[in-house]
Amino acid sequence: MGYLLDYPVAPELQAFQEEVREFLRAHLTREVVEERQSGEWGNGLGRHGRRFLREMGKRGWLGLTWPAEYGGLGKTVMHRFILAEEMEYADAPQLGTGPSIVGPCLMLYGSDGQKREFLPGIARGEIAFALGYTEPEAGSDLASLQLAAREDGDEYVLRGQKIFNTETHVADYVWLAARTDTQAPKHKGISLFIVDAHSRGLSVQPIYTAGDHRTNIVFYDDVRVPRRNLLGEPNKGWYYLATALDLERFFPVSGVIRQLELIIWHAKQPRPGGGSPLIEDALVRRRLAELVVQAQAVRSISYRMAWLLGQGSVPNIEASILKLYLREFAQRVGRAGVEIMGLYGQLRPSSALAPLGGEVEKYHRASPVLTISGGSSEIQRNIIATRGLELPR
Amino acid sequence: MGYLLDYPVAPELQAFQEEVREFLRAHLTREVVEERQSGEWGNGLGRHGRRFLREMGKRGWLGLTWPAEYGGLGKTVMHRFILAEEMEYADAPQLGTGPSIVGPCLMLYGSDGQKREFLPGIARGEIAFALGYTEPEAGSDLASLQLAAREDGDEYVLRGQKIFNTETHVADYVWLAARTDTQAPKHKGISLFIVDAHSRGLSVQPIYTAGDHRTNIVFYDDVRVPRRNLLGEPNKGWYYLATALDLERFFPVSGVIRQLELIIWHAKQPRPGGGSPLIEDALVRRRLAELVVQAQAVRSISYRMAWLLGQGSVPNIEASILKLYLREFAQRVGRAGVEIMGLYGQLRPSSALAPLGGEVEKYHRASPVLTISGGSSEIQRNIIATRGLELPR
Amino acid sequence: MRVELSPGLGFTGEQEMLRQSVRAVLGEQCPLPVVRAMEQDEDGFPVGLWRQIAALGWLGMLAPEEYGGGGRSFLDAAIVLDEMGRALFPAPYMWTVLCGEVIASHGAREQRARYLPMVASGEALLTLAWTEAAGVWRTDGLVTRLQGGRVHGEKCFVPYAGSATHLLVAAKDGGGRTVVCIVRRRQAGVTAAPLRTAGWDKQDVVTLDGAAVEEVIADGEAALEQALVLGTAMQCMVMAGMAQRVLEMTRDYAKSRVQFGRPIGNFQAVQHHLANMAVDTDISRAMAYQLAQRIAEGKEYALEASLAKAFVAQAAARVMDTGHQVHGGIGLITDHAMQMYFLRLKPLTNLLGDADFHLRRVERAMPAMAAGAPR
Amino acid sequence: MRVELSPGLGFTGEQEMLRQSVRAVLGEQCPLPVVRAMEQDEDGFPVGLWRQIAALGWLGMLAPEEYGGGGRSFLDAAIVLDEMGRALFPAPYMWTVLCGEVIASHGAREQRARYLPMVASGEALLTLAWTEAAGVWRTDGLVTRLQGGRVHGEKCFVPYAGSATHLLVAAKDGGGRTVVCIVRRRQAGVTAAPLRTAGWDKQDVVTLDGAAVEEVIADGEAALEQALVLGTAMQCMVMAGMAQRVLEMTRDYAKSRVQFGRPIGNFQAVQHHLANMAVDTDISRAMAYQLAQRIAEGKEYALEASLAKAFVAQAAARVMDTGHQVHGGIGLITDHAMQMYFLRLKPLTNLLGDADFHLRRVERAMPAMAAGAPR
Repeated sequence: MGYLLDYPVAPELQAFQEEVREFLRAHLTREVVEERQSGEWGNGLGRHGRRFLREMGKRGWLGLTWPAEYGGLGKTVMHRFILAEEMEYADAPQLGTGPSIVGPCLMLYGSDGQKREFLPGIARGEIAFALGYTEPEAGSDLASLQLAAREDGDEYVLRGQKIFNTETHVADYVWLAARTDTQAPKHKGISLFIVDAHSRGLSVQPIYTAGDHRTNIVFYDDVRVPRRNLLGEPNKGWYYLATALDLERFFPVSGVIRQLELIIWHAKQPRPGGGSPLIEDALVRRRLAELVVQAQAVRSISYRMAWLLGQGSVPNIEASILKLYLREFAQRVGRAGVEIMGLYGQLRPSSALAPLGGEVEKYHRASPVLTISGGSSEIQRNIIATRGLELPR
Repeated sequence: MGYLLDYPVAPELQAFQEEVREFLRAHLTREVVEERQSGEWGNGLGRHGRRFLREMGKRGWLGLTWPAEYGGLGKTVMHRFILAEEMEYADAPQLGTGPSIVGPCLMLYGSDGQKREFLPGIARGEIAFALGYTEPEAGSDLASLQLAAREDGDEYVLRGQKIFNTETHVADYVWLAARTDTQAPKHKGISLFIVDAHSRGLSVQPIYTAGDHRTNIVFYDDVRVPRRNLLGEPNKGWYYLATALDLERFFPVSGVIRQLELIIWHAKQPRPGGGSPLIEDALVRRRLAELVVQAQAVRSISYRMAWLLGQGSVPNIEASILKLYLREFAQRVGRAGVEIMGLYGQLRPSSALAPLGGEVEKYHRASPVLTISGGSSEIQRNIIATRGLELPR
Repeated sequence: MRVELSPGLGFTGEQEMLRQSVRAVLGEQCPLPVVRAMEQDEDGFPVGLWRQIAALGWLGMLAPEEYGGGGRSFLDAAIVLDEMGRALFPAPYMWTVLCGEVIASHGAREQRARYLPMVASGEALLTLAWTEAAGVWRTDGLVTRLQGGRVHGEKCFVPYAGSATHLLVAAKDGGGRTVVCIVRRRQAGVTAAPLRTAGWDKQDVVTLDGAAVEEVIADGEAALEQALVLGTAMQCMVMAGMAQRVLEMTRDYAKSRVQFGRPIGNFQAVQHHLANMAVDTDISRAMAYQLAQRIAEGKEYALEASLAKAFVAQAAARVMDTGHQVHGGIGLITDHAMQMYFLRLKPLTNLLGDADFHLRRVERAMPAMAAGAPR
Repeated sequence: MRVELSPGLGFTGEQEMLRQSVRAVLGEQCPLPVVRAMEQDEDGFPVGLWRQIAALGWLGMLAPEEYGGGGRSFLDAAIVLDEMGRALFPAPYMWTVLCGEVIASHGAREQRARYLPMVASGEALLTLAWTEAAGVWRTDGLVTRLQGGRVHGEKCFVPYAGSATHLLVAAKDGGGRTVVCIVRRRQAGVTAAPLRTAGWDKQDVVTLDGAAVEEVIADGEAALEQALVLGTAMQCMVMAGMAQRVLEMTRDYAKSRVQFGRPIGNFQAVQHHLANMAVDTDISRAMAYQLAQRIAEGKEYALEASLAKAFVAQAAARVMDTGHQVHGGIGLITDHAMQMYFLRLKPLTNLLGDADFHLRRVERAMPAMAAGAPR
């Protein structure tokens, strides 16, 4: 990793960091990266991505911090932090919903049967999950979701619609939030299910978003799920998903730092038509220097998160601060990149003249999503103000 | 006026503009400016300021747009706009509460007796008013003011406290908002009064604010006001003050443009210790160029205001946009000024080494008030969103 | 509703009618799906509609009547451009009219007579082939050469070169003087290779391999300076129209989208986002229209054009960003209008100089500002 | 309450106690009215309290034990500085300790032995006389000269020169080398004229008219570089403490101030203002403390100091501005705490280099960043 601003790595972890880098050099092939960048296969559930994840699984890294009984290695949070940063920096497939959300949730709330059925497969990278939360009318206000799960004997019957469910078309299972009680207050009628992604009645319609990422509208037309695939107790889904979220708060910052490095590298090169390097322009230099300062800022609060998690804390305010600052920073990086490139900054990756293969253009084009998905900037500010500063709701 | 960015002046108004400039050269003496800048006498109610205003009165300029019967000249809004811009640019005393608020209000809602008693004196610059609105618990939420006006025979008895009533210690009268009905909804129990500033029971305690401006806490301890000094009908004060506000919406922009000119002038001078002029630094130059762009922006919407007023419109949304942008712009100018001056930017006017006599330092120091007083930026945004864009309250 | 505020100048009844007519025609003939379809269209613009707007007199609006034009005020063109921005009209209207104006101002009489009627009739689609590999809007450093009536060089970022009939090519002649060559697009020596831009607008790399020149505008410096400043003013109108539409769209969405039991437009954070968008949009419109009026009055406007572009380009970008933020996920779908406005702003902010470029022009004018000492 | 978040490192129990002790002492002995009174005080700092903090070991905290110091971690000093920022402690603590550290690192053994015990005992108040009329923190261009054991020159913006006992004077010697002269303040050749600053902090113009030099630190370049980077790190701590206090104060005000029938902290616009303040404050603290830890660990930190100062100076200024905005009118009264924090931030952001200065240092380090090509 990282020419720009290294994060502090304790001496006893350096070997692990080196091992991860070694692994990435060996297994993060061009095919894997290109497949991921194509945006067609979610965060890494194409043919090459899955092979890569299985390789990770062989090393136990998908369950790095899990106890051995669930196929994990029982390593520390700092190991997990290093793994996340190194993978993000290298633009590797993300660990995904299975290792990050489903696994921790099952360990806490799953039945013995569920643990047996899914945990080893997740840890080995053989079972891939897609997230099934968002609905057209339930975006920021997730708790108002409406997809109905009706009990019918030993099964639940699902009916409704999801949107922005990115990996449903390539996953094996969906980790689905559905409404099991329509009378209860909205937070109290939600349950979580494991749904076979190839179930009868489940159909997928592709949509494409900024940055050419494929995501999906997913229709559930009387999809039947066995009761054993319900997580924990019915109507406690909101509680489960909130705790799971608190457990695995890794927001690696090295992806945007890599973008910034690319931009700085580009700024040092001779320009088309024979102009002097951009970095010799005082205004460009200053703009990049400001971003380097912000990169250091983001490093500080990212490292702090890892440190707190390592102390056994549940740093949710700190997570909101990190998300908020990191994502707005990433937007500034993307904007600065395309702006200093001038006319060349508008060229897409498919254009032969595009600087850096168009990567920064695409990054900028996709960047509006950053401050919207996974809790918008407004939601983060609400959390910081009301939960962090205890201002009256 | 104005080396930087002139506003468009129709040919038929150029003579008037020149007349104003001529007048300012003759009557805006150093004493007047210094007295005003001292901050001790409000916006121009010291000895010199009053003499200056009387000179203006002689020319009919205090009632420039008023009908002749009230001592006015019956000129157009564009005349008024030019007068306001030229005076502000020259840092002359402001016309003040009498000509800007009391006069227009009396013309609309005053009794014949009130008109006779006050309008000519205001127009001649012989009667000066202070504004008496704000209270400790009624800042942005002015309608919640509590100062009580109790009827007692042919008089009202005032009891309560005002704050930030800047000119009460130097004015002849106070234009006071008080509560005459404590049972009615808060907007419906307010009345406006003309109160002799030397009334028995009225006492003034000085406070100083950012930029060393004197203002006051004013105590009303059973101050008696004759009923004839009530404006219009009781409990309609809120309506009166809102309309008056809509009538005279001049927010001259030339004051901040003058600051920007000063800063640009300074940036072109050799530096202490023999350095090259600041403007040769690409970063300083760019920062100033951005401000010049914003100055042009502010000019556009200021000119638009005058144009609309000239058309007989009541541009309240446009006024909110102008106030919001102008004041935030002014803060940016002040900040840029002190920042590019580096260590010298912290020197107060009393310091011999202070660049530009410390004027920019003081401007910056006082600038937080801009986005707070007279309707904070938040209030302006609320107005734009709910009244302008009709978003649900 | 008060979403669209006066820019601070008066429109004639005729001008109000023109605006309504443009809005109606584009609203009917060129809704967003048509704009989207044009991204992959071979012609690159709606050919039928082009003929129609020619017939409506929009293309010849500014040209003198003796050349088949309407001889109308620049303010009329400003209204058309504002509305075209609002509709994202996907055709080289601005470029054709701009090049026509350059010919009208700097072309010889026979050049005017040759091209302006073709512009007015919709027969000619003109574009400006100025920048080269360096990607700058300057005349020093131009590599393209005019030699013996033929032109050699490579031009980058040429708008609508694929569909244009004629190119106005910035070049140096044998004596090193800047000239503008008028070159017919369809000929052996001219090839155009499309660039893939973020906005899916049409920009090409044009190779001039001894292309025959029809006419030469001798005072290339003046012609290109006019193209720059007039084109910049036109872009400001287009961007102002785009921002206005995004403001309205976002306002409407905020009123209808319900989250947490109420319309999101009821949340103060969203209200303030929209207020900021309104301020940026309103000032952009005021600046753009006041600039247009200045041009219509025949005043000097080079500095004002740069001031306006520096403001409007940045303000419109903020409007797009905030519009996205208010729309949330739905605005990120590539077919959503928000995405289209967001991406199509880029060519406007980039071509004929971005904010940085125009701020540099402002900087060059600064020594003359605040020339006098303080009192 | 969660207003103060962990900066991402562990404090020992002893360090937690130190923080409590500093907060208690300053809270009791140095409330804001004392700070305000010091603005016009002749000594310029609370003399009695100075003796007390010497007795508490805060002044000698960093010095080696052999010179009467505590030999403690820089993190301990960071805690003291954080708390002093929070309290606006009006005394040259930072400057004295900083100069002591410079002597400890770059002074000869006898120089250490001469001054460090005086620092620890509170007897010596040291300050740094570096910048001259040009107002820059550089060693090229220094006009002040050391000749024959005496120093000549004029120093501007010298903090607390009025109350200092010794000045560390940046000068050039006869050979043009940069040296640091240790000069006793009370002597015929030294006069100090107070500057009137926005922050009413103490800064002076110091005239050195053949002042006798007690000691010379020969490697002035290294000594001044250390003064710059270590002082910068110390300022970051002080500013972080100030921001933290302003955040808390503003939060409390927003909870209690009622407008439109509810606490203003209930309005989303105010909540988001406060959230932004919390982000700026929290990151400032995290950066400042992580920098302090880096220093405590003995690692290289020059670039990190500039990165931190560039961030913290700008972030703290935003915190002050937003704090003012939330407080409204009341915060503008000169005696209000908001005014005091707002104005006292200026010397901290300005002395030892403002954000611009430190960004230039970052720029100089940039060529080495991102050295490799993309994959």
